[in-house]
Parts: sequence; structure tokens; C-alpha cells
Amino acid sequence: MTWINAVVQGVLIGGLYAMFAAGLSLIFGVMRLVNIGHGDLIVAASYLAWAVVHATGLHPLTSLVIVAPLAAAFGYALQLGVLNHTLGKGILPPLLVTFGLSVILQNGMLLIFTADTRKLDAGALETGSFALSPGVDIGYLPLLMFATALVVIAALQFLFYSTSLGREFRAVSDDREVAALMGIDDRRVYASAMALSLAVVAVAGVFLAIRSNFDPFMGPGRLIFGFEAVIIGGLGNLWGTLAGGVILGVAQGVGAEINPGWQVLAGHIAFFLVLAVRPRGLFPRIS
Amino acid sequence: MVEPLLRVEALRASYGDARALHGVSLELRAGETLALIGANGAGKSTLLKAICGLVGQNEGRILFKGEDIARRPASRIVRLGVALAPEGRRMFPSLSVEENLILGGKARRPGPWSLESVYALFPVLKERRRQPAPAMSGGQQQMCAIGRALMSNPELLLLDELSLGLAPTIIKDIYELLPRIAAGGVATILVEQDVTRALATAERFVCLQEGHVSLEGDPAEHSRDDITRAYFGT
Amino acid sequence: MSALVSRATRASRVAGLSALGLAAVLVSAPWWTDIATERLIGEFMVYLALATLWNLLAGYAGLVSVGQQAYVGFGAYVLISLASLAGWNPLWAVPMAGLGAAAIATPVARLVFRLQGAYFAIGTWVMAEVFRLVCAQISALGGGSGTSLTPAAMKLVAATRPAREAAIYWLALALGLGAVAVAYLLLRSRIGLALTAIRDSEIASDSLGIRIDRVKLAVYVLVAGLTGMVGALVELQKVRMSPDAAFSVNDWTAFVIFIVVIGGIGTIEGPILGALIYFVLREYLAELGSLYLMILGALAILVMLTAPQGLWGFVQRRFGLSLFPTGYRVRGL
Amino acid sequence: MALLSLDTLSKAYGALVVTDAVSLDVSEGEILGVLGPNGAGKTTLFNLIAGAARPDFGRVMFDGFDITRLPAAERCRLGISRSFQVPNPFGGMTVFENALVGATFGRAPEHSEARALRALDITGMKPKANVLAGGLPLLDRKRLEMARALAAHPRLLLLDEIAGGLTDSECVSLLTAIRDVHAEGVTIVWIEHVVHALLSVARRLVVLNFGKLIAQGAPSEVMGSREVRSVYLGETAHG
Repeated sequence: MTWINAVVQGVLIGGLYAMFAAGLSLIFGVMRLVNIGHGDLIVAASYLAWAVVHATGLHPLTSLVIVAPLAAAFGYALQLGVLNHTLGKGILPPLLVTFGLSVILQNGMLLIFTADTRKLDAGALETGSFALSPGVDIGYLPLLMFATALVVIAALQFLFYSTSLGREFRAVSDDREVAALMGIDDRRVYASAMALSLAVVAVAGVFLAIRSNFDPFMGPGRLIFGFEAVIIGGLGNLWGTLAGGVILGVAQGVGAEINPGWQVLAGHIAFFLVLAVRPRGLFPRIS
Repeated sequence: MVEPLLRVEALRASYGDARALHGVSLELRAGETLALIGANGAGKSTLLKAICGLVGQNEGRILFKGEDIARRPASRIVRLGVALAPEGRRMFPSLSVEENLILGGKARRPGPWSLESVYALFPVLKERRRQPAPAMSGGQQQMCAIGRALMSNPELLLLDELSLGLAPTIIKDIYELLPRIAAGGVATILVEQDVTRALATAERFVCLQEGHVSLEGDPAEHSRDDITRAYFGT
Repeated sequence: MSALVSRATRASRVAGLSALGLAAVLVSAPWWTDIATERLIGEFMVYLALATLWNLLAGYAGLVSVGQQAYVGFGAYVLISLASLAGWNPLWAVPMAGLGAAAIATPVARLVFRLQGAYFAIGTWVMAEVFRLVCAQISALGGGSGTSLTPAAMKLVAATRPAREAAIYWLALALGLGAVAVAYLLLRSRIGLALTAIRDSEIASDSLGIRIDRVKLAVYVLVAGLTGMVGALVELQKVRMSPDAAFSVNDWTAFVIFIVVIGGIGTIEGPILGALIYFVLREYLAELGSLYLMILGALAILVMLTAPQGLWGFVQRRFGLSLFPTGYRVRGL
Repeated sequence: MALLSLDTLSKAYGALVVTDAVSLDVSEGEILGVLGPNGAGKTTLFNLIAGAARPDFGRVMFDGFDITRLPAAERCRLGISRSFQVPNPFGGMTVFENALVGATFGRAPEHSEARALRALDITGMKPKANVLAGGLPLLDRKRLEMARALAAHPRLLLLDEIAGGLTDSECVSLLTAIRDVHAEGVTIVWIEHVVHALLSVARRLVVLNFGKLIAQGAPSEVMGSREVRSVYLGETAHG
């Protein structure tokens, strides 16, 4: 029974990983940019939510009303002001600049919030659960997290394939030059994509902060989980990132069941196994 | 004397360190059809790209309706009324046929062209509107590329390598539709490697050779040999 | 009229002689300076070596790795295992760390080379995390909290403290200057010609007979081996080691990348200049703590956006200066 | 025996067939000219011969060996060198170093410096030996393409549009260079739009259109043939 429980909990935590991954996947899809600072931005969103909750007394989930727009606005400005200047010059400039961003964010958070761990308190939501079967309890929080991941990915999917903004995302991703011929200003489209990515980051950051303690140096680990989910699921496939997140979550859950020290390691091993057998991921988009 | 729709003055254009145009000048009146001919590498595509803002470094002037657009970004130039159907069609592969067309209308200029009128011109596009663009044949993609350019209701339409890689019957079909497009008053620059066909369609031609204008005028007033010489440089 | 191919420039001859002089001065340092200075120079040598090696990978072979801490940590763990568990003289464990790192880099490359560009970068990082997590499971070496080299092991290096410090210092000097020498000789060799060509255009390199994959693999393995030796050195310098410190992405990769980028990527001089700047900044700004790291990150971003060739690239373009002539000059034209 | 032999070589990108069952023999020591309009598949054909692309179907034989699956680098080592239509210089290296790469990793690595210098000499690039290739104007880049390919000591040299944009006197010296190379026993296949240049050295022409070989033979027959006039000069063959 503990094994089934490990798998079920792994599936649910996979939703959180899918949210880490979705924003990463979105901007890679639109502008081929890999944001090394993605994980640190998630943690920054956690701190922002913490600050908002402490200043206003809002429930952590309600704080998203403030946190998500702020994060999106920051993403828009970051892309227009900095990241757009790194595109089209090879892989090093975006990599280095987002690496620098990562170091700045980590140390900035350390400076403002110190190295003490913090947590957001979501009240009864955190402790409530129901029994799926004897020995398998489903917590309301993990369930809500998974459901949110489904909604986020479905919304991104809808936006990408059924709205005019999504059409422009796909167009600049296909062919920047011809997109410009249509009157599309690619810099603004990229900025919109980054804003959207950071809105998802905000949601992920709030759930991260409710679920566990966080500190300024947690970012790189979250980046890696998101990255693994993207690669396992297959590049450019949003539902694939959910599958990737779930597989990662299950691998970690099963690993932890074998030996608590193997939790994260088991996820990495699953990632390298997929890479060895299916280098393009399990569900690559056919192109 | 009326100001021409387009006036290119001593245009030099470069890609990186390589210069492709060495001082090209030409004029185009509203509603006119101009054939731009020349061998491979003569600079025809570069000239079209320079006019619509896709070449990084332009020296000289490109006056469109009296306004210098030589250093404007492409996304602004289309709003002024210049549209290009690029060489190789360049459909957006992850968009459907209809989405390609809708994007062509993003500049939102007023005029006769809309989804309905483009579908009326190319009925086959309407049949395939839900399909992804790469699923179409080369000829259908070319129609879609023309339609996409028309959707912005341009005053100047640039058609690059219209018949490249297309079967002869398709080429014939497309050429038969060109007068219907010109009837709306849009001026056209036509780049075409089928020189005979281009000269038969256009009112005037400009021949480029190695980035210079080697000959221009009314197709009827120049002998075939003159044109061949201007074309190959022999 | 026959043309003659030569490789040196006037600046390079002057630089070569000065370098020999400087090396002699550095070698004699234990006789005229104190332990604190020795340690500072030793630490500088660590960063000089890491930056030079990372530059070979990213600046020439196009392999932008953010996982070089895997080999630093691996080298450290090889040294501490051989010294503490097998009773080796730690100095003898240094070459073993290099061989071990090179050996393990070969299968690692087979996996991470499947990823392209930025994904390759993160893939190498994940690999480094795997190394860290595995090392944290070794309870004989203190598990997650790590362990220290025993005094007995340190005594095997040299009996007295000054002699020990000097030995570790010379090892650092050998690895720091050695890494630059290896980079220089490598870039002057056939492989160097291939690497420079690959840096400029992979398509053209392929069409001219360069076996790109083999060249990249060779460089990756060589760099891993030398990085492993640097890791062993770091363990000797620090004595105490935990998995988190041994496999730190910030210490062994982020700062190294900043050094190379600020100094000038794709040149031998760049990492040297970058390491000097890094140490000068550190001497004056380190007390700012996290603010200093933020300044460093911002400086690297600024250089990347405004002068992607780095400071040495600027010097080179402005004055045509080259201290390490890896190129060829045709004379008597 | 033919030095190069293509057997029903075919390649498609998606729905677009760019090489359509091309079969062709090139004899040792010949200069073959390749003509065809834009988009006819000429450069793709070179990519298939040199190994930059793999065919979907068909075989490439070189000197009696099947090289269809061999990577480009190995083909260069066997003696197939090419120039690129869009020049692809090693921008951070000097002209001499560019040629030296070909000489060092090509068919015969010994005396590489001497061979690199000789290749620069033949192509007229020697005066610029110490210039960084990234700063060269277009024409010099094209010459460098040829020099680099030559330095690799090829048995088969593939030239892709190297005469475009040359003045008359430059064109004459290019033709002299090509004749010199040919006199040393190198087999040459040359794609060119400057027809008169091609006609002055090629003994045989092939014409591609829509990826198909539509004509081959002596230059006079080929240039006079109706198919060629129809596709090339656009004289639509009515009736």
C-alpha cells in the first residue's frame, strides 16, 4: 500500500513540477530561450507572495491577484529591457545573461529576506485530506495543486492555439522575418510571452511557498525539476510537460520510498534514462 | 508631374559585409506593374527585401508616397501599404491556411481584400482553410502567400519568384488571376525567372545585373537580344 | 619569392620571456612571502585553471557546460577517499583524480552530448547534481555533511606546516600555469586548428575533413581530467569538504563563466585577464557580501550585452595585440 | 570507370521533391557544368555528393566505393571538396589559416603549409594571406571558398556559383585558375549561372529542373535544346 501511496503522491506533486516546466517550455517554444533564472524567479514570486500576505493579510492563494500581475509586468519589462538584446547571437548571450540574473536574484533575496526559511500558511487547506483507500490519503492541497496545473496547461494550450496572441506566438516562432512582414513587432510578442511565463511562475511560486519551507537558494533545484519535466515530456509539447512532471514526481516518490536520500536522485536517473532511450522525449511534437 | 508611388534613389544594400546592391534607382507609379528581371545573384530579392524593411543596412533613399522608408522596420512599412509574397512562399508551418491569411490582415488597412474576397479569388484556399499550411501543394502555398500579402490591402505588392518550383499549369492559373488583382489599383513589382512570362505581364521592366540596373523600359521597345545581353552580361 | 610561415609576434616574444620571468618569481614565492599570500595566489591559480579550461570547452569547442563542478567535486572526493580511506599520500591522489575524472567523462559525454545548446548546458548541471547526490550517500565520507582530510594524511604531504603550504602552493602553480600552457599548446596543435575552425563554422569544418564529434569529445574529456585535478587541489587547500561545497555551481561554474566572459571568451588571454579582475574586485568588494555577487553578475551581463568579446577582445581589436600566438603569419609576401 | 557515380538519387523536404531520381556519371579528369534555374535542386545535389545531406533513396559511389552513408568529413578525406554558394569562411582566422584547415584535414595532411600557400597562389588570394577572413568582401570570400577546397587536395572539386559578380578580368583569372587545377588532374563539377564562364571550360553540361536531370551532353547541343531554352530563358515551349 505504501507503494501505491508513493505513486499517487508522486502524481500529485508532478502537477507542481509541470507548472515549473510550463513557463520554461512556453518561452523556449516562442523564442528558443532557456531561462537559467527561471527557478529563482519562482522563488522570488514566493517571497513576493509572502510580502503581500504579510502586508495585506490576504490568503496566500488570493494574493495571486496582486502577485501574478506584478510578476507578469516584471517579465514584460525584463524581456524588453534586457533579454531581447540577447536573442539571435548564439546560445551564450541568453545563457550567460539569465545565469547572471539568477545570481543577482539569489543574492538580492538573501540581502532583503536573509537566509532564514519561510513558509506561507494556507490554513485548513494544508492539513485537510480524504482517504482514497486505506493507506492512501489525498490531501486537498496536493489535489488543488494538480487541478491548478491542469487548468494552467489547458489555458496555455487554448491561448497558444485559439487566440490571436497565440497565433502571433506561433508565427514569430516559425519565422521572425515573415512575421515582421505581417506587421508583428517581435520584441513585443516576446515580451508578452515572458509576461505569460512569469504569470505561471507566480502561481507555481505561491504553491511552492504553501507546500514547503523556502529560502533564497532553492531556485536552481526548481529550474532543474522544470527542465527535466520538459525534456522527459518532449520539447514543445505542453501536455507532454504535464506527463513529464508526473513521471518525475512518481520517480522521486518511489525513490524516496526506497531510501529517503534517493528522492531527488531517482528523478535525475529517470531523466537520464529517458534521455538515453528517447533523446527527443517521450512525446515530442511531430514537426 | 505627379509624385510616383515608389521612388528608389541610389540604393545600396548589404548583408553583413557583403554588398548586394550598388546604387539602384527606379520609379513606380500607382497601379503600375513592373517586371524585375536578372540572373541569380543580380540583387532582385535583395531589392524587394530592402523595400519592405528586411535588409539591415540600406544606404540611399526609398520613398514610398513621398516618405523615406529606407530605415523603417518591416513591421511599420506594411502598415504604410507595402506587402511582400516572399521567395519560397514561407508559410507559417504551425498555422492553418486561414490563420496565415488572418495574420496577413494584421496591419488592418482598409480596402477590398478580406478573407471572403481572397477565398473568392482562390477558392481552393477556402476548401483547405482548416489544414496546416505545409499540407498544401506548392501552387496552393503560393496562392496562400499572395492572399496573405493581399490581406493587408497594400498599395504596392511585391511578388518574389512567383513561379519558382511550380508546375506549368499552376503557373498559368496564377498568372491568369494577376489582372484581377491589378484591377483593384494595386501596383506590383514582379520578380520572375520566366522572363518571357514576366515581360508579357508587365507594363515596364527593370533588368538588374550584379547589383546595378543594366536595362529598363517598355518590353516592346527592346529586342530579345538586348534583354538577353542585359540579363547574362555577355 | 618564397613565403615563410611563422607563428610568433614581437609582442608574443616579449610576453613569452616575461612569462618565464614571472613564473620563476612565482615559484620562489615560498621563500620570500607569507602563507596568506601563498594561499591567495594558490586560490587565484585555481580560478585561472578553471577559467582557462572552461574557455576551451565553451569558447572553442562550443560546449557551453554549466556542470563543470561535477569534475571539481569528483576530484575532491577521489583525493579524500584515497587519502582517508586508502592511506595514500594526497599528492599522489591528484593525478589519479585527473585520470578518474577523464574516465568518467567519457560515458557522461555520451549522454549529455544528446542535448543541444542551452539544453546541453542544463543537462551537464543535472549530471553534476547526480554526482553530488551520489557523493552525499557515501557514509564513509560523512554523507551529506562531508568530512575533513585527517591530520595524518596532511602529514604525508609534508611534515611541517610551511613545507606543506609550499607543496600545495607549488601544486596550484603547476595546475594554474599548466592549464594555460596546455591550452596554448593544444591551440597551436592540429586539434587547435580544428577547434578554432569549429568555433567559427561547424558546417565548413565538417566539409573540410574535421571529425567534429571526435574533436569535441577529446576536448571534453581532457578538460574534465584537468578539472578533476583542480578539484583535488581544492580539497588540499580547503581540507574540509562537504558535497554542497565540492559541487557548488556558483563557486566552480558561475564565477568561472563570469571570469571568462568579462575577460574575453575564445582567447587565451581573456581568462587570465578575467581572473585578475575577479580577484581585484574581490579584494575590494568582498566585504559587501551578497551585494558584491550581485555586482559581479550585473557586470557580466553588462559586458555580454555591450562588449560580447570581453575586455581582451576589445584590446585585441584596438591594438592588434596577441600574447599567445596560436595563429600563423605568412612572411615575405 | 567513373570517378563519381550517382544512382537514382532522391531527396525530398516534406512534400517538396528537390532531387528526383538523378543518375549521373562523372569521369575522372572531366569538367562538368551544372545549369538550372533557381530552386532546381543544384545545391542540394552538391550536398548529397559532399555529405552535408543524406538522400532518401539512391546511392553515391566514389571511386568504386559506396559513400552514401559517409559523413562529410570522411568524404573530404577521401578526396571530395566543395565550395559553398553562400561563403562560409572561418571569420576569426586569417585567409592562410582558412586554407591551412583544408590542407591539414583533407586528403593529404603532409606538407600542409606548402599546399595551403599554393592554393592561395592559384586563386590569387596570397597577397591577403594574413587578413582576417571575417572582414573580406564578397568576391574574396568566394575565392577563399575555392582556395580552401583546393587546399584539401581533392580528386573531385565541387564549385558552387563562384563566378557571380566578377569583373571580366577577374573572371579570366578565375578561369585560368580552374584550368590550372584541372591540368593537375582534378575532376571538377561546377554549378554556375554565369553561362559564358561555364561554357569556356566545361566539356559537358547537365541541366536540372524541378530536381530532375532534363538534359545532358555537349554544351552546344544542350544550350540549343528546346527544354533548356524553355526552362532557362523562359521561352515557353508552346505546342
